[in-house]
Amino acid sequence: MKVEKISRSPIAELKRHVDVIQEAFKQALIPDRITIEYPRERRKYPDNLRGFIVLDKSKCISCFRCAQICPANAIQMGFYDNFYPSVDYTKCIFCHFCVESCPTGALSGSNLHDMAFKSLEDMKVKTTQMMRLPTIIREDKQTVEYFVTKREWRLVRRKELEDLSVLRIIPKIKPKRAFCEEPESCLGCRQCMEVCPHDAIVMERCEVTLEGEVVGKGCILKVTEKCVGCGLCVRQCPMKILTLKEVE
Amino acid sequence: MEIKIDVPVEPPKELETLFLPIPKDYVEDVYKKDDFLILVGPQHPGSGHMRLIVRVKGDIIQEVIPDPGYVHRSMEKLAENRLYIQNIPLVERPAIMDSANFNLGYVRAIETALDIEVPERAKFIRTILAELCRIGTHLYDAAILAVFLGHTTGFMYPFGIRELICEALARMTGARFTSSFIIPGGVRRDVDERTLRWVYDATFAIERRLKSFERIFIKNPTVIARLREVGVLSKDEAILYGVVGPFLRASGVEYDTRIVEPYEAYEEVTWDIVTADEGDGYARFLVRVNEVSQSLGIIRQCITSMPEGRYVSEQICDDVKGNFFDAYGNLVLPAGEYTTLTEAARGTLLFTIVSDGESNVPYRVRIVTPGWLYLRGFMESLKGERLADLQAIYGSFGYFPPEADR
Amino acid sequence: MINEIIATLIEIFSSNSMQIPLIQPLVDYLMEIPLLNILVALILWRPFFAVVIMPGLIVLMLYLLYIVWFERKLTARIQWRVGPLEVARPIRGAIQALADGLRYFFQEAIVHRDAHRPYFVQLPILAFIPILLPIAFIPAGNAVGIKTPYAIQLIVAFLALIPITIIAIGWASNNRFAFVGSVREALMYVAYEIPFIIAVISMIYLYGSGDPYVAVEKQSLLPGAILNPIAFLVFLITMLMATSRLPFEIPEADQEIAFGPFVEYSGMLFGLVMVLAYEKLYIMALLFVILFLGGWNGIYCDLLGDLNAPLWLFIKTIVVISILAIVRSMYARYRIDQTLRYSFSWLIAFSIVALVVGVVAGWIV
Amino acid sequence: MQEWQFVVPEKKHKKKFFGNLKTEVIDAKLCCHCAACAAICPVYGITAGDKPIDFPNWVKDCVDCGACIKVCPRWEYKPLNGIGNYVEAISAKSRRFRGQDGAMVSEITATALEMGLVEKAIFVSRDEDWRTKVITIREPSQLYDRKVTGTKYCYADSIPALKEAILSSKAVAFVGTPCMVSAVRKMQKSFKKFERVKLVIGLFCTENFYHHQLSEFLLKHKGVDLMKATKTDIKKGKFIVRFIDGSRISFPVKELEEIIPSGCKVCQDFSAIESDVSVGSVGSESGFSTVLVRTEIAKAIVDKIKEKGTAEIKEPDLGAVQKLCDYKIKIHPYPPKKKEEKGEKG
Repeated sequence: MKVEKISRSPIAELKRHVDVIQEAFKQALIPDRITIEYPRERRKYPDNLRGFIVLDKSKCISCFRCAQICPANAIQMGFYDNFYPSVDYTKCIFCHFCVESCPTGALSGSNLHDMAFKSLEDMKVKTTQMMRLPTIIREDKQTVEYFVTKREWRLVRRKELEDLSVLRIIPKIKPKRAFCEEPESCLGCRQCMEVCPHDAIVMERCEVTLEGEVVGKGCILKVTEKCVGCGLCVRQCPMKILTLKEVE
Repeated sequence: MEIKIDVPVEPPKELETLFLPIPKDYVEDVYKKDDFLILVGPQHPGSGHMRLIVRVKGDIIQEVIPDPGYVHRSMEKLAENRLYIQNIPLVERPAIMDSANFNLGYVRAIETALDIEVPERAKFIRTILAELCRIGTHLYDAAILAVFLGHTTGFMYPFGIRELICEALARMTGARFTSSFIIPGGVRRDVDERTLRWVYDATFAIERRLKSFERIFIKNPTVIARLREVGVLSKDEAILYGVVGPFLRASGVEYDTRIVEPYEAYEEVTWDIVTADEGDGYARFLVRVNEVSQSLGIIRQCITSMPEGRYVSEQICDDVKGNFFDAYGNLVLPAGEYTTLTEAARGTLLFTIVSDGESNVPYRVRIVTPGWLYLRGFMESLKGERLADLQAIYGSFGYFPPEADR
Repeated sequence: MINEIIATLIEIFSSNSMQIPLIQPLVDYLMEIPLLNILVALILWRPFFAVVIMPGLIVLMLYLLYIVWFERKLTARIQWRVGPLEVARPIRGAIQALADGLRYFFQEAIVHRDAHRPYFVQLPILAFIPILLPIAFIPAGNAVGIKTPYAIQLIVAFLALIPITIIAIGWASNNRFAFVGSVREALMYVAYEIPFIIAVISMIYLYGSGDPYVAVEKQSLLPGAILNPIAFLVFLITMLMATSRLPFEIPEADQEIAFGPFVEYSGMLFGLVMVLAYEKLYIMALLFVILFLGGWNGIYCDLLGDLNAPLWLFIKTIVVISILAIVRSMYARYRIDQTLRYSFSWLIAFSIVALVVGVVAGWIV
Repeated sequence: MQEWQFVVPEKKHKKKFFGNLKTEVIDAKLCCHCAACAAICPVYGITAGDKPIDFPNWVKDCVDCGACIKVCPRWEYKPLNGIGNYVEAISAKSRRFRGQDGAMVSEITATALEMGLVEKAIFVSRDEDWRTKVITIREPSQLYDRKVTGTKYCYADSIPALKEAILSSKAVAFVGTPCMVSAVRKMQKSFKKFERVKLVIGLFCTENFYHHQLSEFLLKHKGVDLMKATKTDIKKGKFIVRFIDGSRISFPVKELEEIIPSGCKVCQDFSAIESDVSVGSVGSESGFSTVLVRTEIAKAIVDKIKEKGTAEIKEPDLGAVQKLCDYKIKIHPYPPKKKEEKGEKG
């Protein structure tokens, strides 16, 4: 398909001039204005908008997946009673890979897209601050939405305020459990035991002194019921003999 | 006629301190020949983040030497230190508005490596995203062209229309742009029927708004006067200098990667290549304007003939939500070299991933962006034009330094 | 002794003072107060009133505040935007220009190393002289600074001085873009000045005199725009070119040569050079109204008395300028060579036709 | 609820296990620098390379798992000697590859790769300065590189690379000196995963050197710059270096006495007794190399080579091999003689 030729005749030239002037005056009289006066009126965004990340501490199994997938290296795992993520919003690019990676739905995105911080330090959001939406000062008196039909595109302003919701989706995932597929080649290094955030892997029949020396011989490593299947031991094991297995 | 000045003209000192990519004797030669060196950019209202060293005789441009790399971010090196999945947000960054096409090219390279079969529905969604980003980029370039010509209204209208594109992307993917939505094996989330209806209506709304944009800018006599017969690239020149994309089509070459090697749902939908014969600035502009309407058509067809089914391949996982890390966290490509060609908004985009088969980061990622490919043709087309045409041709090419510098 | 001088001054002033019935009681009351009465008398003294108040400096300042804001508002309206709003929101950001001026005032005015320092600083201020001088000659009814039968020629002559100062500014600020801009300004100068002067001459022929009073009095029946539409058109286009407004905003093409001659200016100096074009537009619009739109002719209101003429003149000027402001959001910028071609082919031809029409019409009238 | 068991070996001293290893092996000058401990260490604390085995501040970092002791070939060292039992002995010369002598190591590896017995093989390549660097061979074509083939008389960290290889693939071939071979055998005894090492090719070995010591010695005493060398060799008790320009320099190995690492001084295993197949130049005329086939898998490979005829076969002279084995026992007595110890002490 070729683009159509533009005629050079003075008549067409004049007609184009008339078109321009006509359009300009039309807009000057009845403008198709689409500007949103932001702080006073807030735009309605879909719920799946990728915004502020909210943590549900009770669900978090501290599997470090979010911290390891983060492309911008923005998530750090801080230790409280266990390891929980904390997002550094100086680095966060709102790709929400962490939210997608979270196996238990502890991390979930909200459609709060406009956050203001007082200082760079405040932008490193702590876990405690992540557990709920930050305090919001609403200047907006009304909500604006783009109303689009086949014929027109205009702004509709509604009086009620938009509620800044948190979109919580619990992924449908079968619970998993750490499992040793080749016990014969276990080094006995107890890395899995040390890395386990829930002390689910315990050692029996030989005790470790304060200096970390092992006394006794023939130890047994045990995966107890506490295991939540975070997979840290699987990633840690130097001989790669551990896997995650679905429990039925 | 040549006017000889007896007054000895010394090249000014600052030209030596500016680290120009040109030899010193070139500057002296310019000043001997009583030409004039004008440094446009990198911080100039009429240039992107790139310095153009313009050599003018009177008002006529003799030669233009580009100095790209001002916004070079060593994207290819950065990509070697990240997981394959972590590169997706990175490769989107060169061309912000065109993110979906860049994302698509990279992801398709990974898919060829792992030979994943992408489900049909995912293909259609990807096509919609790519075309939305194409429209957005064309509108963006049109806006830049308008402001380069001093037409502020022509600058504001496309940005206003682009707002609708961003809204559509936000509703579909959750981000206004750089939505890292396309992942190996499909897309991250299913798009429901309401959103698709909304996008379908939005295409018509965009068309209506484009009408008034056409009246006030595209068919504006001053714009036509500025762009017509300016920066002409003949068919042979365009092929010789390796111009790509709409700018190649504006010179009369019917080349489009979506036709030559169709990649997503481009075989299922009907559309035709837009070409022009003149190869001047106005033709380059009109080709992109017509491509916008073609893309709108493609989007409508995709939405009407959207098949049911999965949105991500079962080879990866049954549901991305929650399995993301397990599916992609330790992705290792088989050893080899995988190349994909994509038709980004500004032209052919090449992605090459070299994998050593062991590590979970790419051994080498090569990105050849369209901007870098047509920079030479851009420079050649400037010769012999007037100084005021520099910006007109710049806008007609829609050159985007971050994209070219990567 | 002093009292006698004051008495004589008041005598001189009030002998030739504006008669405004509306505020006459107030004036009478103020005249009783010593030392204040001389001030009132001075303000109401016709030459002073014309030059300083209306259509002189103060109104010029008000006009500047208005036009900068109005132009931005109108452009924004056409561009689906809102425009300046946050400064004094209740009046829709009307004092935006004032805020900008304040910012310019407190901004540092940098004079860079290679510039010719004295000229660089002086020229923006010098450029005001050819702007302010015509005001003394523009009459508004009885209010007139210097009454002369050659007022129109003098105004045109003074207007012709402004581009010279701009070219000098470009030279003084020793910069590549400023250099290119000054050359463009010079070319534009040649391009618009000839048709402009020919158009004015045609009107002078039509009215048979360069005296504004004669011109206005001759338009009591029909405005000059109808008597000589071609001159009207040529004058309009040359007005756009002279004040370097789009589509002829070529000397300070922002995107091409970054404000051309004014590229190096900042702070207060930039504020000065920025309003140059607007002031020039004001003067030319006054001349335009006098020549083509029947000057201060309008419905006479007894209450206002002598204030009628300046008011009508001012209103017509504002209307003309406000209508011209829309052009900025309609057109892109022409190229310098295209502009020269147009002006040297079409405009000059038109203006000569206008001259012929003017001669003929003048012979008939 | 799932549990599994691992054995914690006996401790000789009341220290962490690396402390035991240090006192028993490294400080006792028994360490043969096979880097098996460095490979197996779960915290990757043990460092090998071109210097004695060490674990910087092991007192703190060692997790005391005892893996290093399980794999160390010199822990409770019982020297092996003699030729060992073999099912077949040939002297062969590869037709495809050019190596030290017969390039039979390359031949056997290439055949194993072609037969699909192994997915990859751990080889030792070198840089210009004859520094060893470990590479992974995936297809036979990589073996045409002359840097890969040919003997290097310096330590290499093959076993760490071997561990990475077995974690990523199912069947691996390995080439190494006798001490490395016995280390691999010990690993296979302790850890099931190492049974993925299908083919172990042992090399005839008298002693091995630290690179820096060797190059320094050659530079100091012989004025030899290894940069220019194309081939190093030990033949008939002479150390021979060949150069690019064809010239060669040779001197008796005795002169290298001072830089022979202490670990080699107690090693009596010349012919890699525990390997699947041992290869070496001794016992064949020049250009040929002796191949001692010890296990079935190696036998299969050699038969394949024979049937394909990619190597010309001759009869080896095993007497020479036997002689060298006895010679090695003589020069490397275990436990070391008193006066040597004195000399070392003094």
